[in-house]
Amino acid sequence: MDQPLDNLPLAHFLLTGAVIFVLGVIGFLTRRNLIIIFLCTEMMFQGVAISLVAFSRFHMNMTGQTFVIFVLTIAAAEAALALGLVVLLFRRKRTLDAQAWAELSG
Amino acid sequence: MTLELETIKWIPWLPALAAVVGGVCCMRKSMRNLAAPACILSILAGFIITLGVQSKVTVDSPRVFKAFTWIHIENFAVDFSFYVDPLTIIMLTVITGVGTLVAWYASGYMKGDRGYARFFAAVSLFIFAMTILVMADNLFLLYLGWEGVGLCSYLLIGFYYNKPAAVAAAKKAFIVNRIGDLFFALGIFLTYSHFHTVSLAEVLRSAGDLNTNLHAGGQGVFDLGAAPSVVVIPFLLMLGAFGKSAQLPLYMWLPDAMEGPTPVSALIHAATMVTAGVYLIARLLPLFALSPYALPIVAAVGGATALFAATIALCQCDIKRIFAYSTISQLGYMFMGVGAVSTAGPTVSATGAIYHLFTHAFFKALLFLTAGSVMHSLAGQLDLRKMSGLSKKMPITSVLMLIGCLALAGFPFTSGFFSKDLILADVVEMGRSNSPFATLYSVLGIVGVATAFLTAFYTFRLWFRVFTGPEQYEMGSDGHGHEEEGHDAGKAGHEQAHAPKSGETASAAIAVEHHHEPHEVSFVLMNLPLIFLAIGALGAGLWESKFGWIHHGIETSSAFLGYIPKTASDAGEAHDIHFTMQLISGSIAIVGIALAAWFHWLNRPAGERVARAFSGLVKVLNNKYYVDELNDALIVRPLRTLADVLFVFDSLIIDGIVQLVGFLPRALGMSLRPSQQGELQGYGLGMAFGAAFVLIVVLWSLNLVAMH
Amino acid sequence: MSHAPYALYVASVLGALALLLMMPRNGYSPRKLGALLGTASLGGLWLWLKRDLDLLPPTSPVGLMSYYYIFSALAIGSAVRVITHPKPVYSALWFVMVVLATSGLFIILNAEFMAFAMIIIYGGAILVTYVFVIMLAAQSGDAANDTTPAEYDAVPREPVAATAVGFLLLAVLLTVFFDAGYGNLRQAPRHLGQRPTINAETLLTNRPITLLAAERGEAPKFHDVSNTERVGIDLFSNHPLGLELAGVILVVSLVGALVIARKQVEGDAAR
Amino acid sequence: MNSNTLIPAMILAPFAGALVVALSRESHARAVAAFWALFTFAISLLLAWRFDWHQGGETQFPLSVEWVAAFGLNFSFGIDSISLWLILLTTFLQTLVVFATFASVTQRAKEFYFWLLILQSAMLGTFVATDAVFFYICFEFTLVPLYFLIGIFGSAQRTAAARVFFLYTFTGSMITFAGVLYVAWFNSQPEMAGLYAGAGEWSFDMQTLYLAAHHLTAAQQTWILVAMLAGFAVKLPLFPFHTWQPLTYAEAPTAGTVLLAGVMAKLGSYGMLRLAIPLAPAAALHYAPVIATLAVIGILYTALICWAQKDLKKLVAYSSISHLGFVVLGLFALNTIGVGGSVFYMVSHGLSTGALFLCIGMLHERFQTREMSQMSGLAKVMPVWAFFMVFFSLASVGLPGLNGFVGEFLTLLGAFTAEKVLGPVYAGIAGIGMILAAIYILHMVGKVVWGPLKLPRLADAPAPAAGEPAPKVADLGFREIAVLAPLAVACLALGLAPTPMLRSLEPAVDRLIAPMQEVAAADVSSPAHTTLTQARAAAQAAAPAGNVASETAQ
Repeated sequence: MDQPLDNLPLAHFLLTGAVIFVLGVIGFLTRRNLIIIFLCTEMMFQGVAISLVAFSRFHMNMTGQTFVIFVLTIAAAEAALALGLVVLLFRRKRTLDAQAWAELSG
Repeated sequence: MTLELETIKWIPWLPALAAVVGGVCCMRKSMRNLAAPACILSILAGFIITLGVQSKVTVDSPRVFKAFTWIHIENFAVDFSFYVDPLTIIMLTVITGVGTLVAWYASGYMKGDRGYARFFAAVSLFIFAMTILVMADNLFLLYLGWEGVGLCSYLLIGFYYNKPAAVAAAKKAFIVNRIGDLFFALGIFLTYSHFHTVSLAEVLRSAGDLNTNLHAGGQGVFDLGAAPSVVVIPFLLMLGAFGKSAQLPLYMWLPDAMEGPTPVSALIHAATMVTAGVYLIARLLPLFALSPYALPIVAAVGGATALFAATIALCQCDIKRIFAYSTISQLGYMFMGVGAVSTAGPTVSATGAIYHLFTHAFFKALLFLTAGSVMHSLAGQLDLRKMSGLSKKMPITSVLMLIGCLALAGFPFTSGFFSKDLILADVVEMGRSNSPFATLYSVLGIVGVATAFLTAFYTFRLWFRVFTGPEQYEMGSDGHGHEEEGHDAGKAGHEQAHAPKSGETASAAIAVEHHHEPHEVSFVLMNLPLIFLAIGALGAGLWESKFGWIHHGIETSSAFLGYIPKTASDAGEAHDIHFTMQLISGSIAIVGIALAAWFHWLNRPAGERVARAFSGLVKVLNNKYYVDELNDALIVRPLRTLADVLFVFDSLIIDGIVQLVGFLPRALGMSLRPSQQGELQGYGLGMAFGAAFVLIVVLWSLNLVAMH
Repeated sequence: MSHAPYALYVASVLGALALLLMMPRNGYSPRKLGALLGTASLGGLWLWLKRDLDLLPPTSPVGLMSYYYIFSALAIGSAVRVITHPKPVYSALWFVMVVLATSGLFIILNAEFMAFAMIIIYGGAILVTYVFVIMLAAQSGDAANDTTPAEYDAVPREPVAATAVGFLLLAVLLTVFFDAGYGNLRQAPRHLGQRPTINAETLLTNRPITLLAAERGEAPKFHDVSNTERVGIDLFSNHPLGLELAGVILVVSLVGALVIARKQVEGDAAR
Repeated sequence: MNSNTLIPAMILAPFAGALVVALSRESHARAVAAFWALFTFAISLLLAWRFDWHQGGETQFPLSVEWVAAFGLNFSFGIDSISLWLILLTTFLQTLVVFATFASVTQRAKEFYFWLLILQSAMLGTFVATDAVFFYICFEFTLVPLYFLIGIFGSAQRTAAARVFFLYTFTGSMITFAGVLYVAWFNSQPEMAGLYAGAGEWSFDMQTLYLAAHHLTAAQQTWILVAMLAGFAVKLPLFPFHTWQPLTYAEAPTAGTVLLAGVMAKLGSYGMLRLAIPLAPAAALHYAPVIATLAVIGILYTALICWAQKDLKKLVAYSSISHLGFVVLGLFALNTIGVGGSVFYMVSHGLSTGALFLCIGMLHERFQTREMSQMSGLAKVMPVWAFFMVFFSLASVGLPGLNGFVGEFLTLLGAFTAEKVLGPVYAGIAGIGMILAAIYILHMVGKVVWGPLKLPRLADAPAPAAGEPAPKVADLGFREIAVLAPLAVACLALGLAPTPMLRSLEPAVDRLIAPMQEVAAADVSSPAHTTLTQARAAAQAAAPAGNVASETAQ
């Protein structure tokens, strides 16, 4: 069992990670609800985590997984701050629509 | 008394001085009346000098007096110098002689007018320009005189500048003259580029003497050693002459020029300026002989204009317009005369043209001035139909006008008779000679005779209608210059405001402040010069046929230096042509006069009946063949619309392109603006696109690298 | 491209279309059809890939791959639901499903500690806050009796462009993964260079497993040390700085959240 | 002061004057400006007095002040008869303009006269420069004062006019500067060393650039000619580049328009004479017909547009484009009569059109309108003004005896007799421009001066009841007559006695078109594209020392 992962299986895992990451991006771009936008960023983290762990297994060293730990901490920090901001924005404009905040137009 | 030939130098400068004096007089109201004497004296002095110097000017090489160098660059040298030969003397006599008399008349005619000083300043400037034109030593100076005269005619036609019609007429005159002047200028350029000089003496010398050219032209054999462009010179100069002398293509300005004061019409548009064209061709005859076709064309245009103008004059109602068209017609005669130069002629036929020019100056000036007197007394009334039977009120004027009309019609033994007949004789004689254009000249002969008849008819139509028949008249309205608003009160002369005598048809129709009916004009100021003119009109012919002064003058003038006059035998045979022609033209004149008497004096209703019969023709002639309307529609209107179109084109298209180029950077900036709407996801999308694009490029290049 | 993996492109285009169909719309949105198309494209892709899997040398640990398909299908399906679901609460919940699926994948990759850590931290902590905030916002919105989702949830923003970009990225990534991998399937797996990693085995001296192995007279095998230990060791030995920074970040975000929260209170008080 | 420092003194005088005006009080501005303008005029007269008229060709009073040694840039001055006459025109017009605008400029007079004097020093700088870059600097610098003059003191759309004027001319002259740089670079090429004086190292002295130009190939010369013409054709409004001119002339204040029409337009033609033709002799010869055609089109095109104009100033503006068409026609006839005539025409056009603009300015001062339709028959009310207006209109339309005629005729004669380059056709068609000129000038004079009296109803003045005598309108005051009278005398003097000027111009003109004559004479057989050196080589076919240089210069 301590054989490193083969290329193809690695590619499979990377496929899944990439799909989830891309779905996160699409979600980020399409959904107009602020919270869901941040949720999609979380999903991007998730996609990345899968690839990291797959690489860690592929290269038989733990760096990948420790990085997932760091990813988790970042995700947590980001979620806390983001949600705080979202609530603040929500209080200001009573709506969660991302379009409302477009004064910075060129 | 004979004067030193040098003194001829002073002739142009005296009127110039008078012009300056006149100009100064304009400024001061008080010195206003000083301008007239200055002008008259300066022209009179010129006349005296011309007479004094007459005998000195002999056949040997003509004299050149240099005042100062005008333009001198590289090898193009033009200076202010005068060229005196018998032809110049003849022209000077006409200019200064008629000029003095007209100026004298004008001092009476224009009295009380607001622009009195301005008038005489312009007249003296005109005499200065005309004398320069006649005495110019080179073509450039001649051109200065040429345009200077054009300017003075512009100023004088537009003298009553508050009348829009006068301003338009002045503008028209100047522009049409300018068109002629352009061709004249191009002719000068061509002469310079070909002969490398513009001085008359050298041009005439290098153009070869008249005889050889005429002979060559005569036989149709024509070797052109020189460049072919030489042939074009006569045609260009010809067009310039036609422009100035109101010949067919460019004549429309002369009838309108009658808007100016009558003395102007008499002096400029009858006697002097319009004859400049004839003088030019007479002066440069050898140059014209360079091309075989030039002189016949001149004659043809002259003949056509004569007939054309005579027909129009038949049905005009305005006295001055009739005389204007008759001037054009007589000028046509002169051009016919100068065009019919041939070795076969009995005498040098150019004499005919200059002789007619000389006599025409006198009797046409007389006619115009008498018409002026009529206008003067009828407070500006010029319409033929509104006056008749004035001889009782204005006996002297009617007699004077009768003399003028007789001379114009060519009544036997009047001056007009001799000069016109000489031209007809030459033309007919050319017709029978062996030159290739013989047929053309014989046709012109017939045209000449027909025009003589028409001239006699319309002249006496006018005279009988005005002076004979029942006495009825309608006063004019504007009183030309007198009744202008704001004219000074306390003016001497014509202020008799007395009630109109109860003539059969009192002129109640027009309410005029000054009710007075026709009266004889003041004798000393106005009628006396007319008497001198009448003497000239009658006597000139007899005096010339006895002394042959003009004939001798022409023969010895520089144009004819190499010209060998006819041998005795040919002269004899030519003499009887001369006699027969005199017979024919005399009888024609008498028939014309009789016909005019019948229709317009004895049996006016018959005249009306005939007019009604040809009503269509009369209407056309009355409207001058609609030439003005045609000219306006075909040239002026399209040119004006072209100007408007170009202006719009210029401000839209060319300016548009420039503005477009200016707008480009701004357009670029505006196109990029939408990408910065401020939405969060807009930027996200941008970033995603960017990332994808970069990845693709990297992949593609990696692949590329891998490929080879 | 050696031989452009057309299948990948077809699959990603189909996937894009599927997702597009499943996007929430005011009117009728053919979500069912979309789902079907999506699963078809994903399934097709896997079948096509599976064909090559059999070429692998028998020794490679392919056994677990069957579980891979289950978990990744689950993950991708719920990820799609997260995006396409009109109600924010449900999409949050679907996200929990995604987290579970990924932890399953972790287990396949012998990273069981990570799997559970993921569930605990993600599922437990982060998503709970999300649901909490969603409830907070949605609830104080208009009277919650009507179930129609708020306008900004119903209509996605420029779905076509976003999907196109997304799947363009996907296509690129796939070409990179498979082309590189696919091309030289036969090649030996390329390790990340033979950097001498601190081998867990050597460090642990007095650990029961090492002692056990010592008794057996051989070095402890990879799998003797559990994943948790490996992560701990690697974390503390290879990435001490990273660890400290992670701590700092967490504290900073904590303080940040407090500050934001305090301002909020004033905001309310002021109004 | 010795004669060499006269020129810098002349340039710096208005500059100093501008500073003094800036420092003096608002009420004194007028007097100080007038004094300095007169002072500059006096210096220019002194210069003319010291000038050796017999060698008009040589650059006299040469002086060069080191500026940037590395590139051989230095302020070098020197005048020949052409620049001297134009300098006299500039200072003469400047003095008159300052006096003329005493009444019209009331507020911000200090600023106005400050910019006016700066403009004068820039213009004078251009005429005296013998260093290409110094020429270019002054040529460009004239835009700045004018931009402010038009921008601040213009009428309705002054800001738009100022902007268009500045940008259009500026872009044009940038291209010219590129041309100059190319030639200078070409001259600094090491292989050129030894071919002629000053070759091989960086120098912007015009004489060295002229010598360098002889070694340019036909293609290079064509491009340089195009570059040069770009800037100068815009400045001297040549046909397609003239659209900025009517708007700018109409919007500029009277002083600005007079200097624009009187002197600035001549900068363009002076530039052509000084830079464009000598730096590309073969190309100038080859493309002379093309440019002459543009000029002829310009003459007829703008003359016709004049006729359709409603605004007096725009009419005279378009007419000045038409007249400058004659200048270009004469210039590109490339023979002594043509070029001499065109330089004469530059000076005479400055006088007559400048005077016309002054007359219109005086009209504008009285009626605040430039619309021709609103006024007519002014001769009755303003006879003295009417006299001057008619006099200058006739001068500008080329009546013999006045200055316009001599210039126009010499240019036409030059074009007519330049068989190889132009020909009778050009002169003939351009001649039609004379007729159109008569038409639009008489149209204007007929409408404004003659005709029944009609005064423009000033917005506030009550409409004069019909028949009631015309309201008192002041005819020209003493000051205004004192401004116009010298111009009238100058026009008459130049018209009747142009020879002294023409004789003095001749050597300078010959010196400029000598290379053209050589190229024209040499390439009887080969097309006009040969460079001058090849022409010289062909000429000395027998001479053994065939110069190798021309190949290397390729």
